[in-house]
Amino acid sequence: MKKILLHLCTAGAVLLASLVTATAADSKLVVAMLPKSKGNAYFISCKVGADKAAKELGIQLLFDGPTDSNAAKQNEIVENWITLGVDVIAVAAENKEGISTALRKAQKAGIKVLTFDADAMTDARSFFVNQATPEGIGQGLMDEAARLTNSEGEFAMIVASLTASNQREWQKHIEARLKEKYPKMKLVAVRPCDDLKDKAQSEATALLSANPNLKLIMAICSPGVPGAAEAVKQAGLTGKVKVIGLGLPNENKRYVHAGVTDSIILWNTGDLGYLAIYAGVALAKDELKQGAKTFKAGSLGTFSIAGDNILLGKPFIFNKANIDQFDF
Amino acid sequence: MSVSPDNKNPRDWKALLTRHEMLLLYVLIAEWLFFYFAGTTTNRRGVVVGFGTLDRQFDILRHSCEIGLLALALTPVIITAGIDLSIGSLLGLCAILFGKLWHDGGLPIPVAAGLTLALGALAGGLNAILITALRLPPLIVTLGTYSLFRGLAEAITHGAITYTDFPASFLFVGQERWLGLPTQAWIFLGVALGVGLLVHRTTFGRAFRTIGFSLEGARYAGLPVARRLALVYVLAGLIAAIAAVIYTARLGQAKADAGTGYELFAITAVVLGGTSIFGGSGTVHGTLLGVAAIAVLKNGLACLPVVMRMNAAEEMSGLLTGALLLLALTASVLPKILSRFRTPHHAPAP
Amino acid sequence: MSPAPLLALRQLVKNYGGVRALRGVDFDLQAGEVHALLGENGAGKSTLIKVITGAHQPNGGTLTLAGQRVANLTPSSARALGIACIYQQPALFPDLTVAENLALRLEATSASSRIDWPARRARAEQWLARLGAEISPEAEVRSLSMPEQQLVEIACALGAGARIVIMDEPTASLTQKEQRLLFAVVRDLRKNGVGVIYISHRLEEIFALADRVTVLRDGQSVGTHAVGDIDEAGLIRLMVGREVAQIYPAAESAPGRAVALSLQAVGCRASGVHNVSFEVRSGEIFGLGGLVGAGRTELARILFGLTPADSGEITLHGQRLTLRSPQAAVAHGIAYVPEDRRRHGVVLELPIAHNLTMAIHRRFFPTTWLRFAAERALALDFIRDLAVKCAGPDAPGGSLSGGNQQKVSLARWLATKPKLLILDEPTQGVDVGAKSEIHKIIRRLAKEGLAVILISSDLPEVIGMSDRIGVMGGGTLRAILPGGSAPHDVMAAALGTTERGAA
Amino acid sequence: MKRFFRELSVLGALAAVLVGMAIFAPAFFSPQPLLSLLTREAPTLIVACGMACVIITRQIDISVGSMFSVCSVCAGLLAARGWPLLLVLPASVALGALLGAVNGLLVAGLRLPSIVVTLATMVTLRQGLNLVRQGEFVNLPDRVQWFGLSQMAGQLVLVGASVVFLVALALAMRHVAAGRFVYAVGTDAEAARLAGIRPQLVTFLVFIFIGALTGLAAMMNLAQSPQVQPLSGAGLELKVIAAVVVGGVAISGGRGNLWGAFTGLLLLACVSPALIHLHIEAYWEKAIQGAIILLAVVADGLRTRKLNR
Repeated sequence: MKKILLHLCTAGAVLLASLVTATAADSKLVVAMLPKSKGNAYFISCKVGADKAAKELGIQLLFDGPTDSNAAKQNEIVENWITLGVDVIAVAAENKEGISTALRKAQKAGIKVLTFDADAMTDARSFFVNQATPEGIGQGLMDEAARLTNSEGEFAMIVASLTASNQREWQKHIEARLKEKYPKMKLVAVRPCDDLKDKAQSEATALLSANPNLKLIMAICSPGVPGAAEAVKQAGLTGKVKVIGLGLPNENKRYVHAGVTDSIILWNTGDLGYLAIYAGVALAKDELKQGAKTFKAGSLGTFSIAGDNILLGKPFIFNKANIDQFDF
Repeated sequence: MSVSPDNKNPRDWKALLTRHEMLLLYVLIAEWLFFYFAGTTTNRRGVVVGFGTLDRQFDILRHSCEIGLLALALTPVIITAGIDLSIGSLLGLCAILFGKLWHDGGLPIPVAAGLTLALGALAGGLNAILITALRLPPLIVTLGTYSLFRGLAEAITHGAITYTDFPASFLFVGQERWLGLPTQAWIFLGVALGVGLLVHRTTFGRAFRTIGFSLEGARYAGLPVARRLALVYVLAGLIAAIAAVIYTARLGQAKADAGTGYELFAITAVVLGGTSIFGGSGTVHGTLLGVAAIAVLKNGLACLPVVMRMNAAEEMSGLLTGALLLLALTASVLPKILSRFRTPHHAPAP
Repeated sequence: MSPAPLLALRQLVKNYGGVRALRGVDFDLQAGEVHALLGENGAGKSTLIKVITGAHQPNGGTLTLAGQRVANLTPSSARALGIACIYQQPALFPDLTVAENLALRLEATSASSRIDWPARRARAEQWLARLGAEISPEAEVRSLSMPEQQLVEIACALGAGARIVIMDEPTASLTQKEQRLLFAVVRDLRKNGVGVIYISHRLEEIFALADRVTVLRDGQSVGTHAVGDIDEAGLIRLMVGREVAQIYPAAESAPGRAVALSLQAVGCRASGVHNVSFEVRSGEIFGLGGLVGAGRTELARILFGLTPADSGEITLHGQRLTLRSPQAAVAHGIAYVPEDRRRHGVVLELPIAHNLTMAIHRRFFPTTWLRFAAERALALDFIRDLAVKCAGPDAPGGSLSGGNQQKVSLARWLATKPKLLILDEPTQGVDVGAKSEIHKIIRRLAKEGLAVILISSDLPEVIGMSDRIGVMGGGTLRAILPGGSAPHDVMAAALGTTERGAA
Repeated sequence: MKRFFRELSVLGALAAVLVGMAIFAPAFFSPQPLLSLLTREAPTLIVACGMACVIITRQIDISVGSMFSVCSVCAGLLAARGWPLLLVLPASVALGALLGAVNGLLVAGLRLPSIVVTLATMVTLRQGLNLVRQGEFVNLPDRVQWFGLSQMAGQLVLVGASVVFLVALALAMRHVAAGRFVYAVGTDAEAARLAGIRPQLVTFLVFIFIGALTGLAAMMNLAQSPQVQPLSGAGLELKVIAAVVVGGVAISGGRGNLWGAFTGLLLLACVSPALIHLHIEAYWEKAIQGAIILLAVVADGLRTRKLNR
């Protein structure tokens, strides 16, 4: 009786399968895009641009990643794509070394690999679509912080998690900049918020009560900025304690307008996704080769290439004046 | 491996055929066939790609080794009616310790690995002592160590340090093949065989079951209850450490967040494999099937054109794993519910 | 006889799936009578109670309460109709106080009703006082002794103002004093027109207390008699459907000279045992008489290493022992067949075979490698030797009747080839047939030169079986009497001089 | 007195921490920030109440985190659609109750082990939410925050409401029959059945109860900021269970009370701010929390050990 069941199962499977595969027979170029974490609004806005590019170029875009930033998951997904025989893989690396082993494998399998947002080991990819170097971000944030606090006083940082590698990278550069240029400023605390806005709010609240003469809170993960801003607003310290960070316009508009958040630094994430896809396709079609000095990406025009870095341009500073012009 | 559970009558083939493990096997086969047909395509360059390829099958094996090991570690624990939530965190801690011993301690890889295993067993020993000496509920003890171990891993590395640049000879364990199979698969199968024999073919396993069914009964039978329970948790720690080393080899890096959330997948696999969370009954090959079912599902989904278009492989696999677990649970109690109407195997003893 | 009996059962049928637990039971209970219910284990007594108390629904037959035909009884409605039951193992809430336990059983609580704690306390005190039990209503039940819990159970029943009180082996774990109190209570109930269904394996109790007795066999009622019209032999004949020639097999051999076990001033503060000294010779059955709570089981637990002694000396065959754990005890050849066989004696879910080898893993599986065939063979041998009624070595222990579980529990320890065998209430709640078989086995073991300690609350058993009887009380040994002494003397010794003669 | 020894010991620990803070970091007690911190914990407290009940019935529910997220997002979307709060609140509670009912049905109806059931529903709900929302924030209309009250008023309302609820429930658990039923079922289901209580029903209702409370808590969280993040409930389950257990509610059922759960929650909630005030590096936090849990458990162990002697 069970045997019959077994046969039914297999028969059903085969039938279903044939249906699904029938719909799968299209031979477009396949570009696979791997964000650090899918849920993150930052990468969702990247995807918007990527989708646009995919449509223009008539390719199939795969967008998949860990639901929580997790290095092991990233490797597994890349390895899946290798056996899927995609043509291009574009990765935002959660962890340099971790991902590289998988990426090298992909290159061996004849897949074009490039990175965006966060780079891998240089030998593991052909190009890095560079929205802004960690140095650039670190210095940009630190300089902005200094500008707002007249280069003196205490400030605190809120990071995604203690273990996220890009966060460590940025923090490193921020602290370096702090040392060399702003001796009168003091970093009093670094708190993780697990990419949770609510936790960021709690942490910031505690930070404020613990450090009465705190001048500024710098949040370098996108959920952290609105969280910190809300805390400052609730503490009634609007204007007294500044908030800056890396965040998305839409999540922060209300705070920027309310004068809680002074400025958020970010590049146009939509363009980042768009550029990454164009670069990927060009790679696959051998239109983009090592040593090229410039690269033309559809409606965005031409970008300059430094070595193997395709530069998106300087990070953008959103503030009261301009933030309403952006929707991502 | 076909180790028959030693609490069933092997001659009763009908029961055998309808046993949980067999049903799970049917599901697995159906699952596999489905993905084989639905998940295999030829790409633009006319190469056969997707689920049907050998590489993919090996990847499935490689990707499920760590969770598989944790599931193996949990099987005896759950058979004794216990639970260990801390193994995921312990994997993280061990990975860090391994990295530190090798990188900062400057020890050769094999020595570092050996020490890591010892430390893993030691950490398991902490659980064991609290649970046996103080007779504390495992759920809560390991909930505590769950935070503690992860916390220590972060404290040691300040969350920041990542140990990397391991020698190729070591990465071989996690990334290359040996005798046709991914290297770590051999370790995994070895451990599986070991645990399987321990649980099904030795007096230890017999003691585990007895304790799981009736702890007092075991004590009054003169069984060394405390020592056996301790063994189970130490073993879990040891296997978690093995998983940590393999994990490090597969990713080429050791980081404090290694293995986050793995305990849930492991528990899911074990329960899916038919081990009763109430203790006593359960089999290692069931657990292996459970691990396989989840792994195939995860990887298979990523190959389905439909799912690809939805860009939702990750979420889908999670969703379906949960659903599968609920299904398995319901299936496991259905006979009991039906038997309330049909003939029961156990009339209430007077 | 009054026209409408309190309770009348006609052709009651109850099936658990295929198993026919009750196949047509007729039973009458008049107001103001004590009606004893008798039968081997598995005869259907427990099932009958479950039906009467509404715990289970009958599959056929009629249940009439004071002329009123009642259908689909539930525990709560049964309670409302004045049916109360005192269960063998008290069904109390260990984590809750005595007062609350009473309340939960007595108050017709609707979920939304408010709780009046002082009133609860007062009521508890009142009922406990009426039973003459010194128990604080504030005490958590888990902190009470077994008999105390039993008394709380009875208090519940009384408090419920029950018209029908069912007592399932109520005296099984009560001390003599409490027993006499209970009997008084029962007679008191009878005077007030309450009907009492009294279940016990101790025939003497039935003759002392009951007006009528109904015997169940294989789920059928095989006869109801006034106690005056029938004698023990007759009852036993009805129960087992055969003559049990002699309840206590005579000793076939005198115990040997060699001293097997000797205790010197053994004590253990934790379990309240102190200064116990006696010797047991090989081939001797040393009975331990006394009241529950006298410290007999506690002493056994000391000898089995469950609660290690903290004073005195234990020597076995001249070798001095320190018994820190059961493992140690087993290693030295000490075997303990515990009182609570369902919780400690056998593992209900595991096959008989596994239960049998459980205590001999070390010796039977020296490599720790399991030998299934050998195990089955061993099991089959024991099943044959002890005439265990079961489906085979793979049948789970839970599928056996109480008597057969007891045999398995015993067999497990015989398999260890012990030097000393401690039996704790080996025949409690065991039907008469199995009882005499177990007695025969004990005799045989003694004959084979095994030293046996037999703990039993069943006076005739201790007296009938033992070569010598150690009588315990208040956690120490009060006296050692020769086998076959008069029950009066044993009881007197057990109660201590103060109550001498009162027993 | 003796009966509340466990609760009192936790209270003692909490007091010790607070005294320590008073000495080394008096700023901790400045009213406004303290109120804010309490407000942040108010939703957690509500869930903790539910969890205490569940654990007292000898069950456990690790799906609260996912339920919390789902309720938050749904309530948020409704509010964003312009529903009046008077409708959103009951809707959120009802949704929670519904989700709880699913757990309850599986646990009480099919007699499945609650830890595995809720594990399964936790995974299913979380991934389902990811699938639908892809982690996107829900922006709320301004009227939602503080229910349209002033911030101070809103915070007082939230904290007040949660504390009042706690007291009411704690009293009910002791002085209303239903509460005692929960204890009865937790300490011995069979005895409860013989006493005319329906254990399966009680279990079922308790799961609905915690579900509803989770829905309520989600709402209370919603009112604290103008945006909802789908991840919001992540990790809530462990936080709450830890609090309840530290508070002396026995995982074996039937023992413990809400006062303990309350103090336990406050104690654990103190850790993170305390570290910040004492300028201790964040990476010690998890380890310290784990240590506290173990400490509480070990204390229990030693105590019961003494009892059994």
